[in-house]
Amino acid sequence: MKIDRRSFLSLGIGAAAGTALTPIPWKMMDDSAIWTQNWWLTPVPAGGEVTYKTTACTLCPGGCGLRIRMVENRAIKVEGLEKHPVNDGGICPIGLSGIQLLYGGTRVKMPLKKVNGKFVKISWKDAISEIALKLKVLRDKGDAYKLSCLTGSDKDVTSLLLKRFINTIGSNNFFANTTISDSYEFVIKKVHNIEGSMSFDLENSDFILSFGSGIIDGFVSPLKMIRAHSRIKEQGGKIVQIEPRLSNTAAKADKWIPVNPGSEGMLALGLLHVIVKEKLYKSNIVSDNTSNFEKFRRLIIPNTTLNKAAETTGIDSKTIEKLGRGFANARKPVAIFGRGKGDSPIGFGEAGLVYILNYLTGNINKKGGLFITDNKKYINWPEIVKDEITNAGLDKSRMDGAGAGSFEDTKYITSRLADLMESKDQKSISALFIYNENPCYTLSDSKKINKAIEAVPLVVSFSSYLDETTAKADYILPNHTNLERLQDVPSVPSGITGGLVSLSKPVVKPMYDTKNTGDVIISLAKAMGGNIAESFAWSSFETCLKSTFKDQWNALDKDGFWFNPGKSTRQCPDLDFSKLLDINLSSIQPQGSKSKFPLVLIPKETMRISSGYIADPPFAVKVIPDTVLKNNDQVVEINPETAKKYGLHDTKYAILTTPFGEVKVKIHTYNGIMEGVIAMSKGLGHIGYDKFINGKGENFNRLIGPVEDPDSGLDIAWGIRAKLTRA
Amino acid sequence: MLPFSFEWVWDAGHIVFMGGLWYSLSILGMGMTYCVIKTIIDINSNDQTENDHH
Amino acid sequence: MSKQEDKVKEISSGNLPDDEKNEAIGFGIIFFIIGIAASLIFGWIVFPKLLYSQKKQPVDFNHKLHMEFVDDGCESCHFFREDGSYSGVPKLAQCIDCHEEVQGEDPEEERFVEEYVAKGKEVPWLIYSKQPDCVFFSHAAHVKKGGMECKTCHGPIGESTTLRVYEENRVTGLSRDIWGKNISGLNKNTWDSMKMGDCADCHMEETGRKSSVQTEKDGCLVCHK
Amino acid sequence: MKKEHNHMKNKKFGMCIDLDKCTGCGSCMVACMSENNVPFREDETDKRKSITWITVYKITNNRPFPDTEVCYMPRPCMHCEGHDGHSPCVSVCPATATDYDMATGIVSQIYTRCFGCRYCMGACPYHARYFNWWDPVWPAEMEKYLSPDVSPRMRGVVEKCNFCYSRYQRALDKAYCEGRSDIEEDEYQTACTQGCPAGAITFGDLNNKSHAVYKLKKSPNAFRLLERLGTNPKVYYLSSKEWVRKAGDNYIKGENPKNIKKSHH
Amino acid sequence: MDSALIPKGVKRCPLPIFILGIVIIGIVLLWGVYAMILCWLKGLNQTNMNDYYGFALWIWADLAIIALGGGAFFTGLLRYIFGLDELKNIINYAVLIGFICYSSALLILAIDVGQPLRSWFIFWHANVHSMLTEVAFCLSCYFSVLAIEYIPLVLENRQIDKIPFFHHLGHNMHKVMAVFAATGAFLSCFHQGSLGGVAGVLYGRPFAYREGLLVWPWTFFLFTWSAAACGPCFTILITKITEFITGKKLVKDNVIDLLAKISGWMLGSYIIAKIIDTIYWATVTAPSLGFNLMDFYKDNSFYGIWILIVEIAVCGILPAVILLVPKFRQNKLLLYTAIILASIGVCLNRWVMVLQVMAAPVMSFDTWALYIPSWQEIATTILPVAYGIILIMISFRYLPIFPQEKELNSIE
Repeated sequence: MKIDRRSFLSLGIGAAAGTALTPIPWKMMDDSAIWTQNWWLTPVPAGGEVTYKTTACTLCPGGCGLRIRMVENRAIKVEGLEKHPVNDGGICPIGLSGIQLLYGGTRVKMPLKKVNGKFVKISWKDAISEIALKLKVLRDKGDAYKLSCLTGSDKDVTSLLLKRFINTIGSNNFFANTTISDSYEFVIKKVHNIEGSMSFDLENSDFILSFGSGIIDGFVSPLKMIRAHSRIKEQGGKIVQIEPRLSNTAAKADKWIPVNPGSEGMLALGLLHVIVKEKLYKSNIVSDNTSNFEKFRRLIIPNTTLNKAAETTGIDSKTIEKLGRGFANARKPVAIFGRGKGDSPIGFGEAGLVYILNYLTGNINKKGGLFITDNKKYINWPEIVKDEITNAGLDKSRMDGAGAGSFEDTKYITSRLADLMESKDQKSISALFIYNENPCYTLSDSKKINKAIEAVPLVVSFSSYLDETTAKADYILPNHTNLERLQDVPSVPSGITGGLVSLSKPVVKPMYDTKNTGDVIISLAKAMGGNIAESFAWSSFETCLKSTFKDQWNALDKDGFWFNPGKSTRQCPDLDFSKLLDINLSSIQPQGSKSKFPLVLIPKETMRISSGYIADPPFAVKVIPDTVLKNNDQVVEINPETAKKYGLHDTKYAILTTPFGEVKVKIHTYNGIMEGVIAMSKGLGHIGYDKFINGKGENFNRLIGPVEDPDSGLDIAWGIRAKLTRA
Repeated sequence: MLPFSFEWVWDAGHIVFMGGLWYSLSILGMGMTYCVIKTIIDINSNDQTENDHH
Repeated sequence: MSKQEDKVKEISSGNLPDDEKNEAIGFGIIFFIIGIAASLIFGWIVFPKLLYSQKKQPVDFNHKLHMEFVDDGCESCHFFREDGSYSGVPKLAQCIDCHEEVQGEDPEEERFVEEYVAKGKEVPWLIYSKQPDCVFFSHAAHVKKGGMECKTCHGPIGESTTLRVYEENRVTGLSRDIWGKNISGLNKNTWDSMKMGDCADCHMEETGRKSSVQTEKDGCLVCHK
Repeated sequence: MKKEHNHMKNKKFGMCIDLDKCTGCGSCMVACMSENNVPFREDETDKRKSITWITVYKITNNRPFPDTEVCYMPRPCMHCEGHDGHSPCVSVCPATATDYDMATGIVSQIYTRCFGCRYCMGACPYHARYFNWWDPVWPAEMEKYLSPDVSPRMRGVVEKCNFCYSRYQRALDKAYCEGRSDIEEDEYQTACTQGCPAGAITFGDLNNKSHAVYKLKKSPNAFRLLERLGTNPKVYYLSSKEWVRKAGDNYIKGENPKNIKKSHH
Repeated sequence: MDSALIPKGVKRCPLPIFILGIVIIGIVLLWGVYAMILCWLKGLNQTNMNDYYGFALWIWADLAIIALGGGAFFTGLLRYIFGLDELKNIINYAVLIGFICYSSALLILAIDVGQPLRSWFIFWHANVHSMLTEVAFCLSCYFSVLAIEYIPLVLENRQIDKIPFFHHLGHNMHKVMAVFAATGAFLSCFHQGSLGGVAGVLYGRPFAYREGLLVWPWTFFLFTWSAAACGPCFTILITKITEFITGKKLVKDNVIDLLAKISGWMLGSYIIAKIIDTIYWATVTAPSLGFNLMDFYKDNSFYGIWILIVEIAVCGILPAVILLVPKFRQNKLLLYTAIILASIGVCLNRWVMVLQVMAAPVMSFDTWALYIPSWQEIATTILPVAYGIILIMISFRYLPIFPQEKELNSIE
């Protein structure tokens, strides 16, 4: 027998034929397909019991109630809490993405200390004792007042604990981010001389005159506003939107009236002229409760007022007259003010006049009108325990000049922080605590802040994320994130007329070695000893919170929020028109020379981009349209006619220059914007965080500088003069 | 493909379509089988003349 | 190339004498048959052994014994949650209810208490009937609405006294129970395999739904996610 | 088994989106991503490669300043019924990976069956179908937030909105365990409906007279996208603006939309 | 060196030159293979396709080469079924070109799908209503037919032919070739058509949608017809190119003329049908869906009405006239012009029916989608060209492809 090639051939053919009759080829074909369905590149989420946990959102001031879907101990999805007065089940893109802030790669995972320009790990104990030591030295030197603190809000317990802490140390220099709410409080204080704020009952109004307020673009309490907007649509209320650009709010409004940027106050004046001249106001209101109305009347009644208003605003006088009559004759009119999201205050000139506009229609504290809300704090802690240093420090006036002299009614002039940080004299900050705020990104002229903060010897950040400011800190004492921490969420009044507090509760165990800032402050106070420790007698932040809320705690713990619809409205007091007699509207003109910078740059704000201290998480970034961000390029909007005038083309590059800097941008021509105006989205251009967030677009705040309102001192920078040149 | 597959439905579409397919495949298959068998027979009949046919 | 020509000649049988050629053909047939036989043996016997890896359960478990102690049958441990979802394999917390301390004399139980209960560690059970991630299987629909018995799909596991070896398909990572023990895919019992066809056949028979436009069977999303 | 349950009346799930209320905030898109384990990448600005099952289109009346008007239009999968369930995409899929279910009116997409030929994407005039050009990657610890109710898709397959079918499944399970064989309107709502802050989206059974969508679809302001093509979609839009309603379809110059007979089903 | 393998009585270039040629083309081939492997390992993100452009360069290349490869089935049909015996002198080459085109098409399809390991689902889980299923089935079946038709040619290699088994096999296959050819023609008619159906059934895409007959839209028939018309032109074109490169006359003029004439008739009748189809579509189908003809050609920088004019007039009517008028046809320059135009025409038609369909917006607020292929797509599209050239080189060198070569090029 000879085994030759033929034998092998036969063997091979036989084997092949036989194999076809075995499961091998068929099973392998099937299995290889199943393999592609289960391969390692596609994760398989673990199953388990589904539960829901109630909490509240802290990512913006809106104060939405949240319901978190859990699978075992993992948070799966953020949903809106039904029946919550703010959002009733709805939720915004940023709130939804909170889950990515929890599990994402931008977290600060442990306390860090900067050594030779680099962050190194430090234990909580060491960090606290080191900081306490530095503060002691500061106190001993008599520089206690140089400890400053900047927070995102001055309403929540943690921020107020921080305020209490620096007060106890001996400093008045507490700062909070200023927003439109500060303007509201300022106006109420100024014209009525009471502590209070404003709230607009939009959903019950039949004529809403909005001075650029982004009702559906994230105004103050975004979801409350959007829900109100839907009610308005159902009930047939009219919305008139006044702003230079066809924002989403303008697009949904019944009428969009484009106005020259910054001239909203003049329009209010024009409308007042019409209403006063034609006696369309509620006469009883003027006679009963007001002083100096006649002077005011005489001031605005000349026809020149209307002409000037028409000229400045670019709206013809007929339209102003019609609008004035329409507004005054509506059954339940309300005029809302604060541009865009209301992230920045506006000048008293404009704010005061719009308030008068409301006042004269008699809508104060009426259904569908403007409510004056009580600003009374819900916090009743024992007085701080003071020692000599404390007393000496608290006797000093604030470094920024707020609360005294011409700015008597102003709480903080936060825009002066950069100067105070850089300054070498007595008025300088030697230690800065930063909580829920990212000044190196959010403050106007952020370039300057970034430089100035380096001059501060001790910067402590409590941020959960490696944001721009935190990257510059000397110590990072990371807070738990949104879904890990206990925190009260006081509502902002602008949309809610009643008293409302929500509670943010931990839904997952802290992922990393982070601590609730409230607890950190208490520990720090204890480490300081003496009167400071005595002032912070709570054993933990939780006990502090419980004792703060007392009776409300049960509701907070059980329902996630405490709501009393009737509470917190104030009587409408007399109005003193004298405060409005020397109103200065010229300050609202954008900075920069018109000849050098022929265009005006205004910010564009939308629900999809978070422009506050929280950066847009990946989900939210994903829904930014490509007409706002294309690859990593910022896109700016201009009118096609303007584009033609400057030789610019859609989708092509251009250089955008303002007195504060220049950036390379892409052009998007859009009919919904006035000629001569450029709109650029706010909230992009982060350099902190990770690659899913940073390096995208440009930071709007880098291109503008602070503009102080002569009346309030608040930074009212909104737009700025700019030019666009072909790149 | 076969009536054993999940998607199979006894309707005109499947029968005509798959019928056409199987018909074609069987012609090709039978044709090739015929050629191979014929070839084996041809070799075994050892018809040398055919080798020189070209 | 002459070398090549040689090769060609060698292969060509035309030059061989008749009987040699017949012998060669005979050999050819024998080798052909050997080829078939070898591949059949390999394919039907060796291949399944190679395809599946054998894994032992972390702890042995006696279903039969446990059944004697519980009131609600399978649902005592494999229960439905309030939201209608199915708990599947019990968590350690459930076992601890009884096995806080060692109950009997089984060394496996002792090991379980020592290694898992004491340390609070979940037991990494290997689930025989685990379907791939793309499958949505509603126990509620089958048990609560359809009134089916566990046995129909899971077989008489409740009567077992020990946990059999878990076999895992090396290519797909799935349990062998999905395809079924029999490599040919032929079944005797309803629980012999858990492939899509098995589900579909039963759905056809039991529900008679023909709502799918393409397959005239149940809709795809009824079982897929 | 209980055959009587099986003759449950066919449902036809559909949506009505009130464009007057829609603010273009984008919550629906994110709610959907979060519900359905939709992955994301570093650069998502190429919208033609970015997976968003529901996409909010911004449409304009194309008139110059200041007569410009803008409307936002959220576009989930339309779950076209076409003619007898032969929606544009279903009939073209060569591997039966996508199917129309007469019992729910939902067009399914089975990712593990799809082999990525993308014919369905070409067939869909709404661009409601998305291809996984990349392997899905969740950075850091983000895999932790993935929902077990929806299986993540591997690269190379097509995916799309399925009206959050997993929520339907969960609702049914609960009903079964409570001894009911069917669910109430509010027990099954899609993630976008639930998340929409404006309450612009209404979801329900278009066949069920007691459901809100049943009434809404009959509004004189209601229209559907590309009705003239005969796709027979199950997503209705409501707009009080005529130009918006007109933008829902294509018309030859001079044609009056009111006179066009649209294939009605 | 390899003279023993070269058919008797013909002259081939020296082996080193041949190898050099293979190496040069081989480098291009390897470049394509590299791109192909990238696509398989990393996925289709290697391409510039997107969700609007789900079908792109590859599918166009597929449709185009299949249309061009249509010469094989149509010549086969004429030769074996209608008995046009002269065509035996070109049928081998037509089959070879067809084989290359179809194997390339299958290869491209294997790269084009997102999950190649599951591509067999199209067979096992077939949806018989899908045109793509029809394409896949007929394409793969017809590819087997082409392989069956190509095998006897391979078996005719001098050395292989010496083996009795192969010798007899080749002989036997020749004998039943008509059966295979007939099956092939049947399959080919269907899949050429179903490729046309792929676009024509898309009722969500008014640019592509066509009414039709039974289950098939008109494009089904137009595609088959155009492939039958233009395929032989491509066969002639490649033959002429081969003749030019080898510097030899390989096929007699009367054969070419016959094929050209038949092509002319096919092309002429096709273009009339195409014009009728276009008019009906432009005046009845599209307007009923709310579109004017010009809506499909506006608001973008590439797809203008020129494309329709070039396709129908320049690449349709013109070559048809040339091929139909004997005087023109027999003028070499005009003949070359006609076959080139016809080949371009069918490619352009496939381009329009694949890419413009994807590019044209349907929703009133949507925009045109234009795309530029990535280098990986280009490389993998060139890959089959390189592969085809190599296969032609090898086949031409070692197989008796052109029966008339010996006669036309006697060597002393």
